[in-house]
Amino acid sequence: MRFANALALKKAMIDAAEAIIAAEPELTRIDSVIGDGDHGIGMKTGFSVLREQLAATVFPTPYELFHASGLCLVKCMGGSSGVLFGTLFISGLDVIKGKEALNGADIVAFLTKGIQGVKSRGRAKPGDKTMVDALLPAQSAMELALKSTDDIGEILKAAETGALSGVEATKNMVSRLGRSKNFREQVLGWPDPGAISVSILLGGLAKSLSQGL
Amino acid sequence: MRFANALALKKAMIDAAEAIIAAEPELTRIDSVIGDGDHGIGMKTGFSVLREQLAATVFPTPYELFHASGLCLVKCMGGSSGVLFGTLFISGLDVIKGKEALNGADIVAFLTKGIQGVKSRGRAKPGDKTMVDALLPAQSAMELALKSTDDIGEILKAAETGALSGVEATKNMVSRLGRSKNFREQVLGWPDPGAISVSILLGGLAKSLSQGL
Amino acid sequence: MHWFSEGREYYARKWFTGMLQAHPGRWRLFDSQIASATLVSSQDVVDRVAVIISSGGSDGPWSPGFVGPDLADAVVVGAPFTAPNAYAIYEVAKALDTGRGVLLLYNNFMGDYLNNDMAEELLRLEGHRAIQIPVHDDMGMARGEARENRGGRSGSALMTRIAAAASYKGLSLDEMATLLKKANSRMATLCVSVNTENNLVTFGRGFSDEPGFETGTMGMREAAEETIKLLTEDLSPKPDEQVLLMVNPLRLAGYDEAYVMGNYLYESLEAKYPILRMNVGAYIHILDGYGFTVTLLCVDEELRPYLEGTINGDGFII
Amino acid sequence: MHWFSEGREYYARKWFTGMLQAHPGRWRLFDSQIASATLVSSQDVVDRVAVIISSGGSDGPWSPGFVGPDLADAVVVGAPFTAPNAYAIYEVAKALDTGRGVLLLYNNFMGDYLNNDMAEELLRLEGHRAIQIPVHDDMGMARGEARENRGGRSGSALMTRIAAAASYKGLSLDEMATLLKKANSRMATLCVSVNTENNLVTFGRGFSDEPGFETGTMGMREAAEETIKLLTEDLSPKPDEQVLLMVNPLRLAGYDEAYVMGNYLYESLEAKYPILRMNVGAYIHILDGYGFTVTLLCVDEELRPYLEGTINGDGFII
Ligand SMILES: Nc1ncnc2c1ncn2[C@@H]1O[C@H](COP(=O)(O)OP(=O)(O)O)[C@@H](O)[C@H]1O
Ligand SMILES: Nc1ncnc2c1ncn2[C@@H]1O[C@H](COP(=O)(O)OP(=O)(O)O)[C@@H](O)[C@H]1O
Ligand SMILES: [Mg+2]
Ligand SMILES: [Mg+2]
Ligand SMILES: [Mg+2]
Ligand SMILES: [Mg+2]
Repeated sequence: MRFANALALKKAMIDAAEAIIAAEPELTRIDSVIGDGDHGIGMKTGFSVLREQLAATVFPTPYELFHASGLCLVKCMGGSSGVLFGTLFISGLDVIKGKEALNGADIVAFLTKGIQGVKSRGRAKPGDKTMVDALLPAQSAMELALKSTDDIGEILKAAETGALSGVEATKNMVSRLGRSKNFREQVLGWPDPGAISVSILLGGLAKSLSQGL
Repeated sequence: MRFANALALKKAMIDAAEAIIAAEPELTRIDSVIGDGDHGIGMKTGFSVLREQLAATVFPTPYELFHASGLCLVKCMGGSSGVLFGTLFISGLDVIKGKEALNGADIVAFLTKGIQGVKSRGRAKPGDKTMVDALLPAQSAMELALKSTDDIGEILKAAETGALSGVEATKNMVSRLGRSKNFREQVLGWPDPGAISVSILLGGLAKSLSQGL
Repeated sequence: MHWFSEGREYYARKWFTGMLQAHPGRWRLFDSQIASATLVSSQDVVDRVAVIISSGGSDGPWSPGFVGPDLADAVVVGAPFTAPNAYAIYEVAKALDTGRGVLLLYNNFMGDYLNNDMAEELLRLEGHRAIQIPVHDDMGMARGEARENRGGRSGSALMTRIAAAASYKGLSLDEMATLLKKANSRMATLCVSVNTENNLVTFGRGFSDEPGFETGTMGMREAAEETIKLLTEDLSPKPDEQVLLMVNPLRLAGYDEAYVMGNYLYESLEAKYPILRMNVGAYIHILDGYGFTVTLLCVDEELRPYLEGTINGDGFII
Repeated sequence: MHWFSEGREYYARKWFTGMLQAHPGRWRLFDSQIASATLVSSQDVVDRVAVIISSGGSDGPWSPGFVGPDLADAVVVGAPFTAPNAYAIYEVAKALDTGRGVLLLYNNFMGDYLNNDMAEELLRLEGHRAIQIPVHDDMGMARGEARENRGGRSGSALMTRIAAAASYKGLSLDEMATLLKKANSRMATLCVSVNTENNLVTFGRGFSDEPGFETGTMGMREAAEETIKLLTEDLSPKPDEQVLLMVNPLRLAGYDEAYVMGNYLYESLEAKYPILRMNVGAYIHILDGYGFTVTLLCVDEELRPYLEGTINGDGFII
């Protein structure tokens, strides 16, 4: 599809939330090894509330949808990732203000601004083994895809692929931020759980927005 | 000997103190099994100070000697046994007040009153596995000996023998007082350390007062 | 657990010196003839009964933290886990007695009793009046025996507060003894210790690790309810009494968990009896492991005036 | 270690409810839109900067015990070992802002920073001024990096006290920020943890059990001397500064041992620098094991007025 309105984007967010919820055991397992073990539960809690809240609300435009989504994650997740996933949806809001529907370029611009927000809030540098290492390749891949297609599904599919390559890359990184810092070299070989969550979220959005017209 | 003056009694107390000091490892070993392990160190500390203090002081009568001895033990021993050994020498003071030297009857009366003091302060009943179980048979044995001899050495020798039979008997007792109460049936087979100390003290006095005239 | 550079005998003196350095003006060291440490409140005893507490050396804040203005007048502490010295108690009591007498308050353990009893005798020999109050609140100990045979537990913190209030209000030694004996008889403490790996709760574990009298697998709410049940069965609060609840964490439970447990206990107790107040804090840190000691004190009209308001101690509010 | 009957999300709310039951009138619960627990001082914020502290759920007394009259105005606490919620911080800050602005004080850990930073953004979007002060006193962390990268430790207790004093004295938000940044840069905390079985001392062990940077076998006196050496090397107290010393026992060290260690530290420090005061207490009970965290704060003429006198908190004097 070339344009996604609030309703299509809401369905996509709900589908992505379901993918996150389903991934809870895997996220928990990995964060238990290299982090403090709460990432899976935190994501599941936040995205469960998000799903209910989105399902129960009518959003006039994408702006209201993403504003509500970001705040919802901040409100009910806590921890680092509540803020970071909230930031992902809040920081880019001004670029979609007033739009009835978003095209591929809007989505790329919105997510790019969100990714910059996550980067500057979290102060993570590439290679620090965080979700940023999934977000940055996702961003490059989206931008590249946008040059050859205007299909939102395909653009987000590219983002997911970029994120997945980032997840692979985090296996060879040593954490420098947050709790998993404590485990130092022991984290080698394990991917970063936040990066995995990013790939699942983008994958969920891509799949949902590839369906239909 | 039939009369012991302050000098002879002081020497006897010093000799007894040395016997107690020498027994420290054994007392510690046993109190470590059935008590809190501090009995040997406490006795050694107290009787070391006592020995120094007695050696450095001239006592006009037995009263001053035993008054100073009792207070010295209370001052520098702490724990239960400081008070109890202090009581042993303090409670009978009134029966020897004013005497230049003590005969066998005086010593039996003095110690008997001291033993009663320990009994009533400590509220231990016979069979509670305490020093009282050595003191009471020592008292009976002294009283019996007094009927057939006026030799202080022999009387105290009898007291020691009585105390030792009491020590044997404590092996079959279960403690009811103080810290070793916690060990309940596990104390069976072990003698009470306080009872052993009593036998050593009486043995030291007996040996010292059997020598010379 | 202790980590020393010097001998055990220096421990309490260094402890008290540290206290003086941290709180100049609150206390002073008593100049003892013997190698024992005695801490005295900076608030002089003027025409009132002197309140003297004593204990073996262990964590605290009770006993030394319970000395100071509006609290006890002096404390004698022994080496770690060793009874306080009789002569030291006698010395400071003699020095603080204004003629109105001396109250000796301590937890009912053999060594503490023996030394206070000897101190009382030494005082009496010199014409000073002293009355001993051995706190016997631990309902896990001496089960089936007379209340007086129980050991002392966290209740000594409350007893110290009452004794100080009574002294400052000018009660005579005999009046104080009557009051404190009543409080002593209307108080019970239960140790609730928990293996957090399997939620196995032991009720009534002793001060020296004596086994408890009841165990069960349960969460905090259920344990709080059982605790209140056992304590109120022991005390049967009367219609004219309010209940004071005190929660003291064991070593591995924190400030946070003591209040969470306090909340469950409060709600369970509130449903049955009128609550005068809840005190939560590390008043006496006596036992390793995870859990709490929970104290109930039944407070009638006569006792209430001595428990009004709260007092800020060093490390606690009571 | 935690023992629950209900979910983790109820923990802080039950904790705070227990606190309210124990100290009626000292605090109130903030009515949050979300499942987070916020405690507010009963002393209203009137024409001054609101001081808001926050932390993950752990033992305490810091953070919740540091809210109240003459201390911080509110605290937001997360579930056990989980950062406080940004929205909850934003909500209470918005409610307490009198127009003079809001100071957000917390220990410098990633989750705490992220949530306070987000809260600041949400506040700014609605026209409220907020300044964040992440306390970064742990000299064991981020060795060789900039001071600002260090984690927070017991120093947050002192920082809260200074922030509250500055607010009550009417300083502007910018003046407070300047003052607190100075304090933050003139403070260091060292963790001294000990294996008491073999007297192996580790200096600089981290908040989350990160290994220390120096070890050695020694007694308390020697460890105290080494601690003072490491801390004063880190801070180089200046001629116009006095030094404030704070000793906080780890979980297995008691009130007694904190003062014994305090005594050794005091004597070692006193020989080199003028001491303003020593604070000893369980301000933050953050780490299992035996040992202490030792904090030095260099206090010049400008800082001194905000550290005058002592404040009675719940479970501590500071
Ligand atoms: N400063 C940061 N910048 C970007 N991502 C971060 C940062 N800190 C943590 N993360 C991400 O958050 C994930 C952990 O999230 P979570 O477990 O929910 O939070 P917490 O670290 O508070 O326990 C990490 O896997 C990492 O991807
Ligand atoms: N109430 C008592 N009456 C008589 N003897 C007692 C009593 N309590 C303890 N003892 C004696 O004291 C001995 C222990 O002394 P010690 O180890 O010095 O004191 P503590 O029990 O304070 O550690 C016991 O072996 C016992 O003989
Ligand atoms: Mg985590
Ligand atoms: Mg012993
Ligand atoms: Mg002992
Ligand atoms: Mg976490």
